[in-house]
Amino acid sequence: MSIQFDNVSFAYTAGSPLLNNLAFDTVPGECLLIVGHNGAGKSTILKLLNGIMKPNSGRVVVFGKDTARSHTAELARDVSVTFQNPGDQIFARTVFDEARFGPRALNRKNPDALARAALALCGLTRSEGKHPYDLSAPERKLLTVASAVASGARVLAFDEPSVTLSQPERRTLEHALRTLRSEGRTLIIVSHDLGFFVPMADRILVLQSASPALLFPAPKAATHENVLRRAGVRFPYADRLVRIVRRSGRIRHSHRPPPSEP
Amino acid sequence: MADSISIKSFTFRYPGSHRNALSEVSLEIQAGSCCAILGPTGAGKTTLLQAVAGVLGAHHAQAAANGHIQIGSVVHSPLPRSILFPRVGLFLQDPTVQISGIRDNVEDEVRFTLDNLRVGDEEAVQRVRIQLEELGLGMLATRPLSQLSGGELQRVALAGMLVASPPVLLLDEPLNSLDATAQARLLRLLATFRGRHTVVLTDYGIDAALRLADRVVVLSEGRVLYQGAPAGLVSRSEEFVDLLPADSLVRLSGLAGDERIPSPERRFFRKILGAL
Amino acid sequence: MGTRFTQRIADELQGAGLPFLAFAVVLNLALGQITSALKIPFYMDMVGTVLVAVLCGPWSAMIAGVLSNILAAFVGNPTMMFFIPVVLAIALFTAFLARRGWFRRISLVVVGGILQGVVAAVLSAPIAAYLFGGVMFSGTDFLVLYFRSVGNSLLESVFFQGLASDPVDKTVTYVIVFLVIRSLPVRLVSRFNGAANVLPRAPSGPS
Amino acid sequence: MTIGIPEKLALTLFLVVAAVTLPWNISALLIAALLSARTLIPALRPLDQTARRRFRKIFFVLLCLVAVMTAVNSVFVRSGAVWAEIAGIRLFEGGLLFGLTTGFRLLLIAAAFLVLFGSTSIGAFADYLNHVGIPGPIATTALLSLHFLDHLPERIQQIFIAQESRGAPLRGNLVARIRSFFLLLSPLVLSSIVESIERGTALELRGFHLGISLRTASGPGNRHWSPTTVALLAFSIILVVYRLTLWLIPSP
Repeated sequence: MSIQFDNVSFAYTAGSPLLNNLAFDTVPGECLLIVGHNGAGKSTILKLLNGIMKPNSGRVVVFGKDTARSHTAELARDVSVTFQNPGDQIFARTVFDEARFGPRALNRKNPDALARAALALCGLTRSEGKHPYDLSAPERKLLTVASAVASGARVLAFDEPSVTLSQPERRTLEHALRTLRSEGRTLIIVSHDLGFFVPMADRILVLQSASPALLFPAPKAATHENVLRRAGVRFPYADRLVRIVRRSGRIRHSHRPPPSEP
Repeated sequence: MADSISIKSFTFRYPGSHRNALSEVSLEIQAGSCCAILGPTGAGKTTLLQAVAGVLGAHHAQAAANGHIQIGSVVHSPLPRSILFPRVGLFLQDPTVQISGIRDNVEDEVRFTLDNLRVGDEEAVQRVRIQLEELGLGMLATRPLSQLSGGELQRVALAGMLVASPPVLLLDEPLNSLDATAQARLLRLLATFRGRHTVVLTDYGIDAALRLADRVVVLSEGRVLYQGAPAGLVSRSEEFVDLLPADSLVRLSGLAGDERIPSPERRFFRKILGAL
Repeated sequence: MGTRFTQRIADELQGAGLPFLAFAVVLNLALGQITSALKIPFYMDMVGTVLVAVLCGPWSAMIAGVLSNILAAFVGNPTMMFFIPVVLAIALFTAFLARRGWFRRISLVVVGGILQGVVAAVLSAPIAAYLFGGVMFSGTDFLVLYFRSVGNSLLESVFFQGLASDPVDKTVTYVIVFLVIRSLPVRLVSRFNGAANVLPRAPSGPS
Repeated sequence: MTIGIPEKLALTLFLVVAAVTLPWNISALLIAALLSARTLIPALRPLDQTARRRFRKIFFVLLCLVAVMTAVNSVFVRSGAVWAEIAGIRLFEGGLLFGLTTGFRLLLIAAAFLVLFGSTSIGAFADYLNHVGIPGPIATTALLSLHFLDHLPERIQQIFIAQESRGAPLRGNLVARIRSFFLLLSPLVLSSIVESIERGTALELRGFHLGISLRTASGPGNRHWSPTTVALLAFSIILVVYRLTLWLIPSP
């Protein structure tokens, strides 16, 4: 298996544990969606993945390597973690140089080819020579996705990859992520965007502040709607309307008005 | 005291650009109503808001523009050449950028706007207190800004704009950086402005349009593709599937016409749609 | 005095605004934090001031420089405040060079940096000598002691030490500003009042 | 006798002038006096825990440096009689005196500013600058800078983590670290410049213009100074005149 969280506990301040004996592992080609309130530990899990944070107890194992005993730059060969703000990492003068940085830093064999393939996957081939800050904000976000893909890491973790993307870019991201999964890459996504990621994910990990984390198959998301709502995530409004109508459609006679807060 | 907005065949091109950011845009937004402008990146949503707010005219004096923009009774041809605050309040995407960075706590931050408008001490203190109460920030008045959550920061930034009681309030992608609960709270808050402010907001998605807006405008490549009630957006959603995350809308409109659902439910359903 | 001065600042900062000036001040103070985060033996406290001098103009650069030296006391380095005259000179000299296009090519930038280093050494020597006795608690203090031990006067020792370290420090600062400006998109640079100083004159497309 | 910002500024000026003009033993006395005043007079006490820690840290570091510097000077600067010889190294009086003079001068100046900035909040400073009529831009930029400064360490940390997660050799050898210096600086500069321009627009959108001062200053700024301020300023001027006459009229 690619990633293994083995009874991981973590707390920023002693006494208020963020993660409590969290245990799960991922299978190559799987897409895991992580949801939860801000501060429930979502981005902490990403930082535990590549050794930026070390667990207080338990182990995080990446392809057999214990993250507590390896350097982040070294773990980056296997797990690429991309954070929410493109401005944190974009430094190059052209889109191509930015995408090429990962494979070169990890001295992959053919960095330029990896970069070009990743840019093509993210629909940025046309903008190869442009300056990253001449792109639109959503295109810069896709550039960070392309940089992660180009790094060649087998596990790609993203923090809110669909935020600031409008529909054309969402289509590109969806296509890119599905292709990556078909190539056997493991995807770990932290996001509020249920509408976009539930159809794509295999499993959903719900982090809850009071009670232990919940892990269930994505197709069952509809039945866990109240758990998801408590975790501060909702399905798009139109989907909820559709579900209400379907439910009311089935109830022929007792014509109940929709719940106050659909 | 809210103002109507009337935009007539407005065209704008940024200096040095080879394409119109907005071409022949005509919109009528009633005073006190709420209008949602939807569309993909580059459709010209932000450009339109900045045109109405006067930022475009102030920052790009030599840009090519024609048509005209009317706010209330004042006609600007082709666009306002200076920032129209406090007649028009424009709220930028990132709430943390909206916070001035010059004041330490909540009430001073909101007071900053009134200081710029040279409002006297007593009146300013009073208006700030009322504005904080209205947005449920009363007890946070002396709280340092560094201790606020993202949602609270955005409400303080909103208070900083609303304290000048702008007849027109423009919000650029307000839902973008918020989680579901904060989005719901913001939309409920904006709904209370109906009649008092003319609210225009932009959105990549469709939730704001479905839940809040009286009118919806769909922009693509600087042109208006649709302008009308949200229900109309649902029925024509197939057209916009490439522009808006409207696939769930398509399922919704499919149900509206679905014969298999018995007529009372279908009537009930259209009522929901009508109430959007 | 206030309005004319403020108007000049407003003209220089047109298209950028005060927050950009504030960022330049912080850049002056921040580079110490970055170099210490990476444990690199450089201390560049003028990058922000030079950046403003090139992109905006001399007056706003002087504000950035003076404020950086004053705020340095807040982050614990009170001695910087006495070198404000040096900062003013550097802001003016850099703006002068920038207007003559010296920030277009790396070779001119290096020469400019060395010249600036000499100017800084000349101006800071009397301050360092009379106020601080040549002791600045930086790595170069031993140089002063060396020059003193071979018989030079205090002022001469401090000046020689300045000649040894300032040109290097200023050239590194100039080169960093050159690289930073080159890394900015043309669309962003063209907003600044001093864009003509760095953007190519002939409209032959991007440099 | 209230101690406000004008009094504290005058005190700082006086101490700095004294440090530059008076011999080291008087500077030492003034340092002791200042330290005791810092604990006795509430207006001079550090605002919060961080200010207190910063004062202690910086003052202690300076103290050690002065000691080291005095010792080194008395070895290298071979003027005046030898006052001691330890393990074959001769220590000269001239160098010792020079070391003590500059050392205590620096300590007094540093202590004066640390007490001033430790006991006064920036907001109070900006309001004072505003009331005295310093043009708006300087006071506003100062406040914005401190706002940026507060957020800076966190911002650099975010960039550091983001780049390291992409395999940047931030902990490699010196050459790798110098090369990756640009990996930290470039994102900081690029994103900060774009953000600062947006912030500029956001301020304009709330009616802020470069020309106006911050708060509606009540009148042209209260120019009257309390007796303490006047006294301190007078002493400073006397000291300067005293030092100049000594310097101009060389003693026999």
